[in-house]
Parts: sequence; structure tokens; C-alpha cells
Amino acid sequence: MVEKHTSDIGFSEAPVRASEWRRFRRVFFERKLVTFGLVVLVLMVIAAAFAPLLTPYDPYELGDAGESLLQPGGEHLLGTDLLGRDTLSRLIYGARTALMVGFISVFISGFIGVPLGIIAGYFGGVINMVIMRAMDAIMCFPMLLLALLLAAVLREYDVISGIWVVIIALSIAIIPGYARVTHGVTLSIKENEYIMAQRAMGSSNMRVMFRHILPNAFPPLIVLVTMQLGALILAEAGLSFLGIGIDPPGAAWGAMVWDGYRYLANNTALWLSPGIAIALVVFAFNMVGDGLRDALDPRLRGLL
Amino acid sequence: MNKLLVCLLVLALIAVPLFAACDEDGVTTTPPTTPPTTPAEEEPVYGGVMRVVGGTFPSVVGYPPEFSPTDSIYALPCIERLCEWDEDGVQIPVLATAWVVDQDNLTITWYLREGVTFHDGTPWNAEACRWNFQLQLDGGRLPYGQYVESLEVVDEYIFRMHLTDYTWYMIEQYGWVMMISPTAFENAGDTLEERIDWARSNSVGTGPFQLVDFQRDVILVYEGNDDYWREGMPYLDGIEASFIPDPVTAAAKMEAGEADMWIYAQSVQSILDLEEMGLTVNRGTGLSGMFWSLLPNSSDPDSPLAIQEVREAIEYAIDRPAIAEMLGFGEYEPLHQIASQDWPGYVEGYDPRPYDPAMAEQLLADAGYAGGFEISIMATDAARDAVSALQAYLGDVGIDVEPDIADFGRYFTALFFTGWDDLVLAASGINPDATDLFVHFGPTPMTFMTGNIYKSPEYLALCDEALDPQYADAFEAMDTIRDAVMQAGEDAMIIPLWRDLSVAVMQSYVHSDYFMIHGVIWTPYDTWMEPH
Amino acid sequence: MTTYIVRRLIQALVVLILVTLIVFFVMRLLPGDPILIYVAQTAELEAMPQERIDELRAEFGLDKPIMVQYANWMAGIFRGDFGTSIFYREDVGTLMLERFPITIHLTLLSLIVGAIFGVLAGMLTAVRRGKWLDKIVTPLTYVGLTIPVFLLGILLIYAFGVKLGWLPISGYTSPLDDFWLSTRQVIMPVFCLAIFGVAANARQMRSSMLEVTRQDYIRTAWSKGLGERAVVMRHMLKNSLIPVITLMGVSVSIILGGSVLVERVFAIPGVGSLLVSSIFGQDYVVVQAITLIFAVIILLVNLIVDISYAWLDPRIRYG
Amino acid sequence: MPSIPGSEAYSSDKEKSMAELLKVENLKTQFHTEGGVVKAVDGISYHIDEREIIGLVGESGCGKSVSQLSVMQLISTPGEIVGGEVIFEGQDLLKYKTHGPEMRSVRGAKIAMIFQEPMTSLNPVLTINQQLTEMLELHLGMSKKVARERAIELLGMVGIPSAHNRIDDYPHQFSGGMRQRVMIAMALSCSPKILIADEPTTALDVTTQAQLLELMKDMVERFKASLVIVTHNLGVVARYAQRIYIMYAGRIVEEGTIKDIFGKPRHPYTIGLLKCIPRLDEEEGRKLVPIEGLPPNLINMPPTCAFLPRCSYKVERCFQEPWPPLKRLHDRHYISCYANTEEKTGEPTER
Repeated sequence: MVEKHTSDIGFSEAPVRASEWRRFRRVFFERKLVTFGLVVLVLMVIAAAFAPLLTPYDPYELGDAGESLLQPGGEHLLGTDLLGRDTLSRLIYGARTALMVGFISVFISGFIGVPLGIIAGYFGGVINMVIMRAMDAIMCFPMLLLALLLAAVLREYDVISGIWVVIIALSIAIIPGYARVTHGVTLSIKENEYIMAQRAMGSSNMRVMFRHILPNAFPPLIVLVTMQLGALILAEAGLSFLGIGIDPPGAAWGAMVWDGYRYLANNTALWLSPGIAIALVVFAFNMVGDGLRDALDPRLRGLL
Repeated sequence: MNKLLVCLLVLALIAVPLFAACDEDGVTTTPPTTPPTTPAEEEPVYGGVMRVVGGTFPSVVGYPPEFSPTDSIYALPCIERLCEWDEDGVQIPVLATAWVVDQDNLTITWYLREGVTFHDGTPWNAEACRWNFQLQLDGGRLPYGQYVESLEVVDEYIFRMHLTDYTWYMIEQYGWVMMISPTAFENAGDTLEERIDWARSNSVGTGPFQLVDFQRDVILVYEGNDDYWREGMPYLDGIEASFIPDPVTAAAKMEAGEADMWIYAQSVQSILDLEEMGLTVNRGTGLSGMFWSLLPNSSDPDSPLAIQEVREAIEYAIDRPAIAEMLGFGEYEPLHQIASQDWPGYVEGYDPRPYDPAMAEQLLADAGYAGGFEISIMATDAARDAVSALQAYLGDVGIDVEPDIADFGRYFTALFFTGWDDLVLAASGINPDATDLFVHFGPTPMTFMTGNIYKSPEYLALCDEALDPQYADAFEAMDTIRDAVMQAGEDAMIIPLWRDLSVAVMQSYVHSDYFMIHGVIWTPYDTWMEPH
Repeated sequence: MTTYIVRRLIQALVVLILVTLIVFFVMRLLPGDPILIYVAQTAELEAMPQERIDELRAEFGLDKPIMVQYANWMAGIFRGDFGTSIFYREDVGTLMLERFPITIHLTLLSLIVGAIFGVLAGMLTAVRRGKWLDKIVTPLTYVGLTIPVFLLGILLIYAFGVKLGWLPISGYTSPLDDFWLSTRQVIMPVFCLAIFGVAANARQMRSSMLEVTRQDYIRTAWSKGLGERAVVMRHMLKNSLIPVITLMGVSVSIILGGSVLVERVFAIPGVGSLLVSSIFGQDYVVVQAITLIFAVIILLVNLIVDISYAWLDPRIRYG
Repeated sequence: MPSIPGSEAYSSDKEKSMAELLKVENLKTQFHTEGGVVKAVDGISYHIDEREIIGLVGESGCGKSVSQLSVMQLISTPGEIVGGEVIFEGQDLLKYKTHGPEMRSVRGAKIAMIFQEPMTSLNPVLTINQQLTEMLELHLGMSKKVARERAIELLGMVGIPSAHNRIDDYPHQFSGGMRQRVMIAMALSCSPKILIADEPTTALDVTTQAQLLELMKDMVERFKASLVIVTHNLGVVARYAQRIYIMYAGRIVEEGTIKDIFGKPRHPYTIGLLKCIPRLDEEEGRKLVPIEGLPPNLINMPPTCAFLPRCSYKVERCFQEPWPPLKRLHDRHYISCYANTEEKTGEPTER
């Protein structure tokens, strides 16, 4: 008799341990802005991937004589640039460049920086001194200036050209950021018991480093990545301003802002549209970054 | 969701006031602009310090042997020459009153102006003139210096040059040596190096203005020279030339009335906007602006550009009027020969290769490049839009252009010394008497842009003939010069593109003939400003 | 504490030597020849005779093998002689004295403005979380993070220089000569350089304040009957500043990078514009000198940041 | 540990009935979380007299800490005090604005609180002197110098050795026990009327625990203050408290003097609690019987008695009628239960 009553009274069972993925999804999509950020990023990837299909005009095709610096509206939704090329189409192609400059640079520098940081932190001693001091040396160069120097050099040897010059130059300039983050995380974790336990169980250094230390570095790394994606796109704009940006006729948001800058008084859409595009994408990156950090770090859930 | 709306709202909020601030038809609050009056009848007014802004700046102000074109323009108010061009390109006397050429015993005798003193009070005479020529020779920078045998002071104001050869072009080269005060230079230091160091940032000449302050990359301050040899001049109390590297900022300064004159103004759109707002734009008589052309690496046998048909195809493939219209808003002059319409050496009606893509493809096929080929175009970042335009047009006929944007270090080295591969987009100055035909594209040693351009023997012969001593000056040699231009066109030696615009923009109250004379000569002594 | 500083100084020295090596050899990778570039740029209309060019090259010591050039340059630094600039034919030392104070003046102001307004904004948006202030300022920080510096510069010029005419558009006057004009002239450039700092500091301060609010000792503070001002200023501020201070180290290098752009837009004769033209003109000694001094500044600021940790957080001081 | 003078006199004046100091009436505090509204405190009423020590006992999550934080109005979002009164010195504290001047003059000056985690309850970046003198200057208007001397004196009273040169140290230089002593000194610095100790010894080892409780009892007597000990450990309150409230699922289920609760517990939950702690005054061999099941989920609470699913004394009425109100058994002994657990005190039905 007793058992029956328990059930029909409607006492809820203690919450069943929600599967990790379901909790991740619930937390991630909990904040509407994070969802918005993801939507923007997805749209950007689609725009970059299917740029040729989406663009009303060929972004590189010159307009006719009278179509230079048209105001937004009419056939050209966002107006045209000096050579009569459609700003909207170049904006869509620009997404491709921004993604390439953003993700590939972050990927390259992460691919080099993260292991360096872990190795330096894990082994310590001379290795730590050498790696971290090298990183400090690179950190001493303001990112834009190092990129400027490297781009000037890389451009000479035209082993790589165009957008890759900008990507390689920027990647090298931001490697120290990753090394320092993972170095810090490794130092703080190295002393924990479960790392020693792993060593005691005889797992190899590599395994400890990349199976146990690396995952802990993800939250701070994600924050760093989202902050840097914005900075990278701005650096590309800076390089265009200094004259060594993407090769013509490439369409890049940074270069378009530089064009807009030169024809400021005549066509505000020329700088406003890439400006808003950059702001939107960086906002999206940061929101998704915050969302990921929350989802991966339950302690902070629902408080930010 | 409201957080996002706020964000967009804020973004718009930021953009709106600034956006409104710079739309072009907004009411401008610049000082009241009086209707532009024609300078001729106005009665010049004394006084005022003219604020000049420029996109380039001199690095040397008082040591002529190291002057670059920019340095010499900024030195004009302070240092003068023996002779200079007038509007029509005729040499008019300045520090020299007359010059006599004796072709038989190869001498040039300069009769110098009397009663002229340097700013430090020392007299201008034949000895000072000889000293300046010697200074140029020692510095290894005197053009045609290799033809100078000896320099002779005949009399207090007569100076003779003994030469090993003579051409009419030398008058201009020698006449343009800028004269500085020998005494000021000599007592500026013990060793030559110290004196040169001093001269780099100090300038003592005979000009209408004295240089009183030079802050590198910041400002040049001139003051009026009271005992200037032209009576009653200069009208201005002084000139302040400051360095504004960014054209958009310079345009903003003009619009805000923070500057009186903007020299080296090259962004066409800003110039036209300012003109619309009532400022005066001196386009200059004759030839201001640079002569843009594609220089082929045609002397390299295995480059496709060595084949004349390929060069012709490239010329056919480019719609120069359309690009000139687009880049220059109607201010650029599309070119179809190695001379501009305002130029004496221009051959009327000679337009060998107007825009004809079909013909271009045909020529490429004949040359065995039916499938097109890949070439690179080297250019500076300032010409980024031009390269994009050329890339588009050449791309239409199958010539796949790979742009090579170079920083000015690499660009100038390639252009002047080490040569370049395929094509380079080059800009060169234009002289009214077609002399730059020889300077830029003529035979060595004078020319510096020879690099790797193939020049047909006929063309070179014509160039030499044009320089024959039998001609007293360029105008006599003009027929031969026109033949040379025609020959260059026939050979498709280079691919002329367009002549751009480089002007001076002035507030309406400023009256000056700046850049009136071929973008090189400026007569600051007769510049004046209405009270404003 | 002093051993910590001494160890850091030694490390900084090692880093500086690495920096000199990097900049020296990377510059040498540029294939151009500085002498030719210099002559090409200043050539009137005639080619310079070859022996004159060789003479110039010898004058700048560029004819010696690379390692010797590096050794001479390093030796020179200890004597305070940074070499002579090829393009300006001027002793680099004087060039630096002429132009560095300007860049430092701007950088310092931007750092201070960035710190003060950043921390203030961060604090207010955290304390007033969810209120209208937070709703306006926090999204604004994204604008701060994403707006290209040179674009903001020219927009300010048009808005405040041309249309409203309140501020001088360009130029720089040392505050010693004419303080008032100098201040008016630096307002816009500093705003451009500081905006990234303000935005980054505000975001960081806000998140660290929110983190601190949940700590137990803050609840203790409230339970002691302290007012909001006392709790925020005395208890929360010091703890939240620690992560913000780290940002200072990073924002210095961002500001120095940004100064290159701002100096060009506002026509300020600082080191930034000189560096760009020197890189392109391959004026080795100038680039090396500027990079070295930038490195010293960045290392110094990072050292100050680390030391201020100890001042802020006693656990580190005695840790 | 030197015995504090005047402690033996304590037992004598316990019998004198003291005036009522604080009266809490039907206090309700809720938390709005993703899952729904958690009724952490679901209408509790209790009172405390002058110089009295009461115990608030219950398992974790029964709302005992939240109730005390509500009295001090230290509940922050997403929590919210939704009902009830807290009468102190004739005023209802809940009427005051959370951080208004009136509430601030009560907190720390009249009602002080110490918390469970000594390691994190002190600000790591401020010296002990700064954190101690802060209150003295604020509430008693002392000058810096006078406040510092008083602080040193207070530290001495709570047994911190050579207080005068340790006062400028930082919290991380003290052990857990020492920090809790500093907290006690800080709380009592303005001689408040009531000291609320929220699980003061939970984070400490047993020996320090005993010392601290002794210290707290002596200090509270010395400052003539009353003490609320909030704990989940009946043993802690057994020696010190005069009256005890047993809390379960946000409500008080049994209230009584020390003798009532430990002598003849009547509420099944209290009985269950007493069964699972070893007693010194018992013969060996008694089996410790834990209470089955888990504490209820406070979100969708049924109207009936929350202890029903775990109760072994439940009767028919328990299912039909809502949560029984507190009914008075005798003198100061109340329980909220329909069943009559008197006769079966010895042997609960075997499960």
C-alpha cells in the first residue's frame, strides 16, 4: 500500500543525469544572442561557400563608365565602388576572404602555438625558457608591424602571393597568444593530483599532455580565438590601409573599408556596409565564444 | 533579443551623426566663399601667411645636389635658378639675364643678373655661379656633367662653360641648377660632411622667401625676403608648408578652411568636391599630371612581350577612354601615343590602336598565344584600382594578369636599376618641350627608365637626330620629335594609358599660378591673398 | 620581491637580444638594396655613377658581411649610437629623440584613457547589470572592438573637424609649448587609439566583477552592513582589477600598432609613420631602432603589470 | 584554551524568562531557476529571546541558511523574499529597502552573521585590520587609531596569539580555525544583539570545532548577545542551544527545548535524525538506522506533508490533509504531524 501512494502523489524522480550533449545544447542555445551569433556565422559560411551563386553581379567585373561610386538603391542594392563594381557582391565574396583570413590564421597559429605552450609548460626548465622567451620576443612586435614586416618579405619571394601573404604574416604574429594561454593552463594543471595519477599509471608524456592538459585549455582558448578573429579582420584592414593588403581585384572587407575611406564623402555605403559586416561577424564570434565557454564550463552556467 | 536590437541601434546611432556629417551635399560651414574672380584684373594685396598642405614633403632643403623632384619644388620659394620655363615652355631669364651658345668652340656663356644678393647678404656673381656648378659636379649629380670640360669666370657677372659636346637640351639641364650661397655653405662647418649636413636642413638662396624653420616631416616656415631683386615683391608675409600624408585628411583641412592651398592633390574625387564647394582648382596650362603607361620587358627575348603583336594586342585590349573616365571622373586624358594632346610633340590624328578586343584576340592568335597567357603587372599600391581595371580588360582577351603590388622601395629599384619582369605600370613627368621623350624613353645615358624596353634602331636614330646641335631648341627639333613619337607608336614600344591630374587646390581668396607651369614651376613671388 | 624583479630583468634582456636578431635578419630578407632605393627615390633625372653608389654603401657599412654589420650595430647601441639613417642622412638617435616622445605621449594618454573609462564602464555595467546603462554600453563595446582605427579617425575628422569645427584636424604640438592647443589636437587621435582599450577593459572588468560578486567575502561585506559604494569600491574593485591589468600589457602593443595608422590619418610626426616608410625604404637602422624601443616599452609595461599583480594580490607577493 | 571568566554563572540566570528579541512570522523565500520556482523557505515562524542560544537543524537544502540570509535581506537574484515578517526591536525588517540606511544600520551592528567557509569568507586582498576596523568606524564612528586598538583587543579575546603584530597580515596567512575566530571577532565587534552562525564549524576538523563552539558560547555570553546556530549536526547544538528548531523542506517540523528534543522527540523526522547519530549515554550494539530516500525536490511540492514518502509513522490523515500546522504538545514543545508517535518511540516498524 505504501508503494502505490508514493508514485501517484507525483513526486518527481530526482533528475535523471541529462546526457552531456543535451545539457550542452540546452545551455548553448539558452541565450538568444548566442543563437543569433551562430545564425550569423552559419549565414557567413554559406555566403562564403556559395558566393558565386548568391551574388547579383560578378564582383570583379567593371561597371560601365557612368556606374562609378553609385549610391545604394536601384540595381545596385549597396551601390558601387570606384570601378563600378557591385558593393553587395564584393561584400559576399568578402565573407570568403574574412573567413579565410580569420579561420586559417587562427588554425595555423593555434596548430603551432598550442603545442609549444603545452610543451614549454609541461617540461619546464630550459625548454620552457627557450620557447617562452621566443614567444615574448614575437610579442614585443605590435601585431600590425610584424605583419607589415613579414608581408613585405613574403611578397618579395612570391612563393606565396595574394591572400596567403596576409594569412601567413598574421598567423605568425598571433602565435604567442596561444602559446601563453596553454602555457598558463599547463602550469596550473600540472600540479593537480590527477595529472600525477596519470603519470603514476605510466601513461606517456604525450598522452598526458594532449589527452588531459589540452582539453582544460579549451575554454580560455575559445575566448582567445573569438577575441582574435575580430582583431585579425581589423589587421587585414590595417594592412590594406598601409598598402600591402589583399592583391587586387580581391574582395576583402578590410580593403573595402579602405576604399570607403578614400571616397568617404561620396558614397557612405562603401565604408558603412563592410564596417557593419565586420562588426556583426565579430559580435557573432564573441557571442558564440561566450556560449561555448558557458556550455563547456558548467560552473558559470546562466550567470553571465 | 532586445540586447541585439540595442546593439544595432547603437551602431546606427554612431554612424548617423558621422554619416550625416560627411554626405557630400551637406551644407558646408566653410568660410564665405566670394565668387572666383579672374586673377588678372585684381589688384594684389600685401600681407598674410599662406598655409600650404602637401601629400609629400622634402627631406633635403638646402643642398641641391641631393634634391629630388619634391625637394626642388619645396625649395622654389627660397632658391632660384639661372632660367626657367614660362607657360609655353620657353626658357625665360631668372638669375641669368642672357646666355650665348658658341657651337664652334663649344661654350655656353651666361650673363648674370646684377644687384642680386643671397639671404645672408653675400652678392650673387659669376664666382658664386661657378662654385655652385662645381658643387654639383663634385656631388656627381650635374645632369650632362660628363660633357663639362671646364668652368670659367670671365668677369664679375659673366660665367662661361667649356663643353666637349653640345645639344640644345643642355641649356635646360644647366640652367636649372639651383644656386645657394657659397659663403653660408663654406662657414657652416669644418669638413665637407658637416657643411652638407648643415645644408640638408638649412637653405640660403636668393629667392623671394627665406627659410626660417624646417621640422622634418612636419613643417617648413618661410618669411618674406625684403630686399628681393624683383621690386615690390613678394606680396605674402610668409608661407607655412605642412605635411599631410593622407589625401582625405588634406581635403578635410581645405574644406574646414584650416589650409589655404593644397599641393600635390591627386585624389580626383576630393578635388572635384572642393571645386563644387567654391574653391579654386589650378589645373595648370600645359601639362600638369603624370604620364601613365605600361612598360614592357620587351628586351628579354623569351618573354612574350618581345613579340610586337603581343604588345599591340595588349594595347587593343585596353579600353583607355573608359578607364580614364572611371578613374579620373573625366579629368584624365586617355592617351594613344607617347605624347599628350597638349604637348608640342603630339602627332595629330595618330591613334594606331583604339579599343578592339576582337583584334587583340586575333593578334594573340597570330603570335601563337591563342589560349592567352599569364603575365604580371608591377605597380605601387596607389595604382591598385588601375591594376584592377587593366586586369579586367586584359582578362577578357585571355591575358591572365597576376598583380604584383610593390612597396615604393622595390618599385623604384626595379624601375631604375634592376629591371622588372613582364609589365610595370609607370608614371613619368611630362615636359612641355617633349624633352622627357628622351629623358624617359630615349637612348642611354640620359634616360633612367630604359630598363628592359626594346627600342627599335629607327626610333633611337630619330632620338639622336632630334638632339642634333643644329637645332637651337626643342621647337626647332619638333618635327623630328614627332617622327620619333610616330615611330614609338609603330613599334608599340610602350603602351601609353592616360595622363592623370595633379593640381593645386586653393581657397577662393588665394591668387597663385601654382602648377600653372607644367606641374613643375611655381612663381611664389607673385602669389597673394585677399584678406580673409 | 627584488629577486623576482632581477630574474624578470634578465629574462627581458634575453628577449631584447632575440628581438634584435629577429628584426635584423628579417629586414635583411627584403631583397632590395637600400642604397639603390635611396638613390632611386632622390634621383633627379640622371643615373648616379656606380662608384658614387659604392661610396655610399661603404659610408653606411653595408658592404661588410652581415654578421659584422650586426656586431657593429649592437656595439653601437651600448655606446648610444644607433647608426645613421640612409634616407634621412641623420643620426638615428636624434631622429628618435625628435619623434619618439610624440608616440609615447599618445600611447600613454591612450592607455590611461582606456584604463579609466574601461574600468569605469565595466564597473557600472556590472553593478547596474540588466539596467538601461548595461543595455547601451555593453553592445557598444562590440563597436569599440570592431571599428577600424583609421575609419574612426576620418569620421571624427569630418564630424568634429570639418562640420562642427571644434577640434583642429591634424598636426601635433608639444604640450610644453602650447598646452591648450596640444590637448585639443590629441583628443581625436587618443580617442581612436583608446577605444579598443576602453572596449576590451570594459568587457573584461564587467565579467570579472560579475565573478567577484558571487564570492563569499562579498556576502560577508554586505552582512557587515556596508553600503553599496563601500562594498564595490573597497571590496570588489581590487579583486576585479587583476584580470584587467593583464589586458594592459596586451593593449600597449595594440596601441603602438594602431599609432602607425592614426599618425598617418592625423598627420602626426610620430614614430609610427616613420617606421612604415623605413620598412618600405629598407632603412635598416631606423627600423631596428624603433622596434628595439617598442620592445623595451612593451617589456617594461609587462613587468609593471606583473609587479602590480603582487601589489594587488598579496597571495602572489608571498606565494 | 584559557576559560573565559564568568562562564560558570551562565546556568543560573538561564531560567529567568528573557524579553523576546526577534520574531519571524511566516517567512517565505523563493528562487526562480530554469527548472521552476524553488520554495526554499515555505513559511517558517520562530523567535529568539535575549541572551538565548537556539539551534536551527536540518539536512542540507532544507532552507535553514536561506532563512537566516532572508532575515538579513542578503538574498540576491534569482532569489526573492515573497512573504512574512521579521520583527526586530518593534520594526518589520522586511519593510526596509534591501540596502537602505535602516537595513544597513541593523546589519553588523544589531544582527551579525558568520559563515561556513572560513577560507573564502574574508577578502583575500585586504588585511585583517582593514576588514575589522571597517565595521567599527562605520557603526561606532571610531577613529582609525581607536578602531585598531579595539580590533587588537577583540582578536585577543577570540584567542588569536600576539594579535598586535598579526593584525596587518592577510587572510591567507591564517589557518581555517584562526580565520573563523577572526570572523567571530569581526561579527561581535559592534556588540550586536544577535549573532547568526551559519554552519560555523562544518568546514573545520572536530577538535577545532569544539574549541570554536566553546569560544562562541563564551563570547556571546560576554557580549550579552543571543546566538542562532544553524547546522545539520544535532551533536553541535546538543551542548549549547536552549531551544531547537528542526527544519525539513523549507518548514519547521518540530520545535522544543533541548530536553524535549533529545528527551522525547515526537516528529518522525526528528526521531529519524536522532536514530542515526551515536549516543554516549547508550549501550553498544544499537544499530544506526539512516532515513531512507532523498530530500524532496523543492520545485513542485505536494500540498501534503513533505516527509510523507520517508515517514514510517504515516497515518491515513497524512495523505488527505495538507501539511499539518505546528501544534503545541506542552510547554514550548510543538510538532507538525498528525501521527501520534508517543507510544512507538522505542521500535519503529521495521522496513
